[in-house]
Amino acid sequence: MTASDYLAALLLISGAVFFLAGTLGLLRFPDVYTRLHALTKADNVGLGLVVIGLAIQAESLAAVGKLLLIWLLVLLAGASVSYLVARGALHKGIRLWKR
Amino acid sequence: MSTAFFYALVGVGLFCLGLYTLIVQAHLLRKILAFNVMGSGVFLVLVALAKRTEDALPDPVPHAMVITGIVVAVSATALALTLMLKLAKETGKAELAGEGEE
Amino acid sequence: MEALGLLQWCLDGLLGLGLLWLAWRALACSDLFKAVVLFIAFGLLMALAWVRLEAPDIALAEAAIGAGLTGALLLSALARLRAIQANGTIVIPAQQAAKVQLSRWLAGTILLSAAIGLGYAITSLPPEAAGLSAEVTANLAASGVGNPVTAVLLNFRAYDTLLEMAVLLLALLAVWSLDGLPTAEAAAGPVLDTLARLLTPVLILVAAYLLWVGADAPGGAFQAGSVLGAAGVLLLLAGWRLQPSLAQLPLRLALVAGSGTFVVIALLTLLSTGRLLAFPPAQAGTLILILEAVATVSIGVTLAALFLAAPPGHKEKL
Amino acid sequence: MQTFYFALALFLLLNLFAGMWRVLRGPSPADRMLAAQLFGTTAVAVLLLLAQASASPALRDVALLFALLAAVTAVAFVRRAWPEEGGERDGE
Repeated sequence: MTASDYLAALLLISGAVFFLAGTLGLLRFPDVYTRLHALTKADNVGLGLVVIGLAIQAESLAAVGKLLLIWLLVLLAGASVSYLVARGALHKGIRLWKR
Repeated sequence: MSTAFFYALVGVGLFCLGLYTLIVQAHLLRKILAFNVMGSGVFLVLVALAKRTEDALPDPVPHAMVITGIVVAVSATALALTLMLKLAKETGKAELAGEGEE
Repeated sequence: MEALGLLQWCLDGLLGLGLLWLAWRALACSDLFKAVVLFIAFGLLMALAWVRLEAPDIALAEAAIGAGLTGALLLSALARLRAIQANGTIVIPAQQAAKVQLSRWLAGTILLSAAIGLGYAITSLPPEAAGLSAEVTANLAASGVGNPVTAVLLNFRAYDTLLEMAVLLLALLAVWSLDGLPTAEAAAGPVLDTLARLLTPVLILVAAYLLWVGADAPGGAFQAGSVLGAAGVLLLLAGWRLQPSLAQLPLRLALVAGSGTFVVIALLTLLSTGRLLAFPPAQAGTLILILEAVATVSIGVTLAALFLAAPPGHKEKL
Repeated sequence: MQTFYFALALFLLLNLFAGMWRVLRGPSPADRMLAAQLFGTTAVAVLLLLAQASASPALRDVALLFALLAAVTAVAFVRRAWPEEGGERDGE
């Protein structure tokens, strides 16, 4: 194990933690809007950390580029879909959760 | 038991599960889903059994057949869904007429 | 090394049992929407299973079809079904409970014994069987491509692919002849519009990339065509429609180009080599690339048209 | 490192199955759809890990397809299949 291995492992584990947090949020949060919030953390940060961790270990610059492209595409899809679902939910009259 | 046989058995399970649903469920959309699950089961058996090679690459012929099969399955699904919608429009329900009722 | 093997077994076991569980939940649950979402998740796990079975070509096809087409097809069919049944009468089937119970038990018993029989048949197969992989490897150099799956699809068993193009076309003709039920789309908001505008060029680029790498690495015409089809689905969902001037002859030409080129090349090879779709090794690479490029366009256009489910230019109604 | 990648992939897969509970439970269709969306992203991460672990770069293309097409199903849901909730036209 070299230093870059340790760094990659650290990034990957933190990414996995964000995925866990996203799943927990999806399971535990009370309404659609708060669950959207949890979901985007896994999408954006979790996958982002995994991608950076793997990019350190990647065999070529092209592979790094592909990894980053995948992350950008997930960011784009996640942001758009979250917006569409939240707007749709408001239109359909799903109420915001209040304590 | 090797991985190949495990996945092949899963494929058999999927096939029988799909066939069971195809028989007992009345709703056509469910029958279409069941048909797709059956197809996936068959594909899984084919590809899993192609992996019975030691260290070498799996047999590419079943792989090619399954790729063709996946594309055919999706076009058949599209046709089946359209037929279901047409039937629902004509009769008001998405089920086949049973025995004695028309 | 032992830990690695154990982990791989856990991964495979989880995937296999998960597939069975998801299929069971999707087929048994009462809510149709839930069934469709579970089926979409099932498709996703299938792609992972293909990866574990060392079949990246199939994983690509499953990913493109499962994520880009099946979900959208099923969801929009469900919506149309709801719209139809909201207007008409919803008939609740009056089934005789005892008869249904009996037939369930009967079907369950028969299929359980069938599953056991099939399982026994499979486990009694020889654990080592190379199949045709040695033959394919031996003839790969003469096929014009380096990816064995592409070699099988477009050279050794090219007639399969020829007939497959015909099947796709037939499915579309059948859907069109049913006078399908087109859904008019409300105007897309700025976010969806931007998303479609950003993604469509990338989708076309990725389709071209898959087509190109298909010669030597996983990829090929079916995967590329499915990605093009998904691009079409996205555009249709965003409210885009084909211009009337393109909807007649140009569209129909794009639809038949794949099968047409195949038939022409099949006839040419029949005349020159005396055998159907037997490519001369020197020209095989070029011929396959031409065939694949045209087939990609046809597959993409056909899949998108299947999603629209009505000939373009057909009067749209809600 | 290879063992580590597989362990993480297994962990993410377990995560995915935990999220399945939200699909089964609902309550609204949007919740089920969101869970399916998370499956897509998790599958991308699993595929990238497996690509690295088994040194097969083709798996990155599979992940690329999932990332590209992640939006299509969700858009189909929002544009077509979202039933009215508590409106006058009750779908289910």
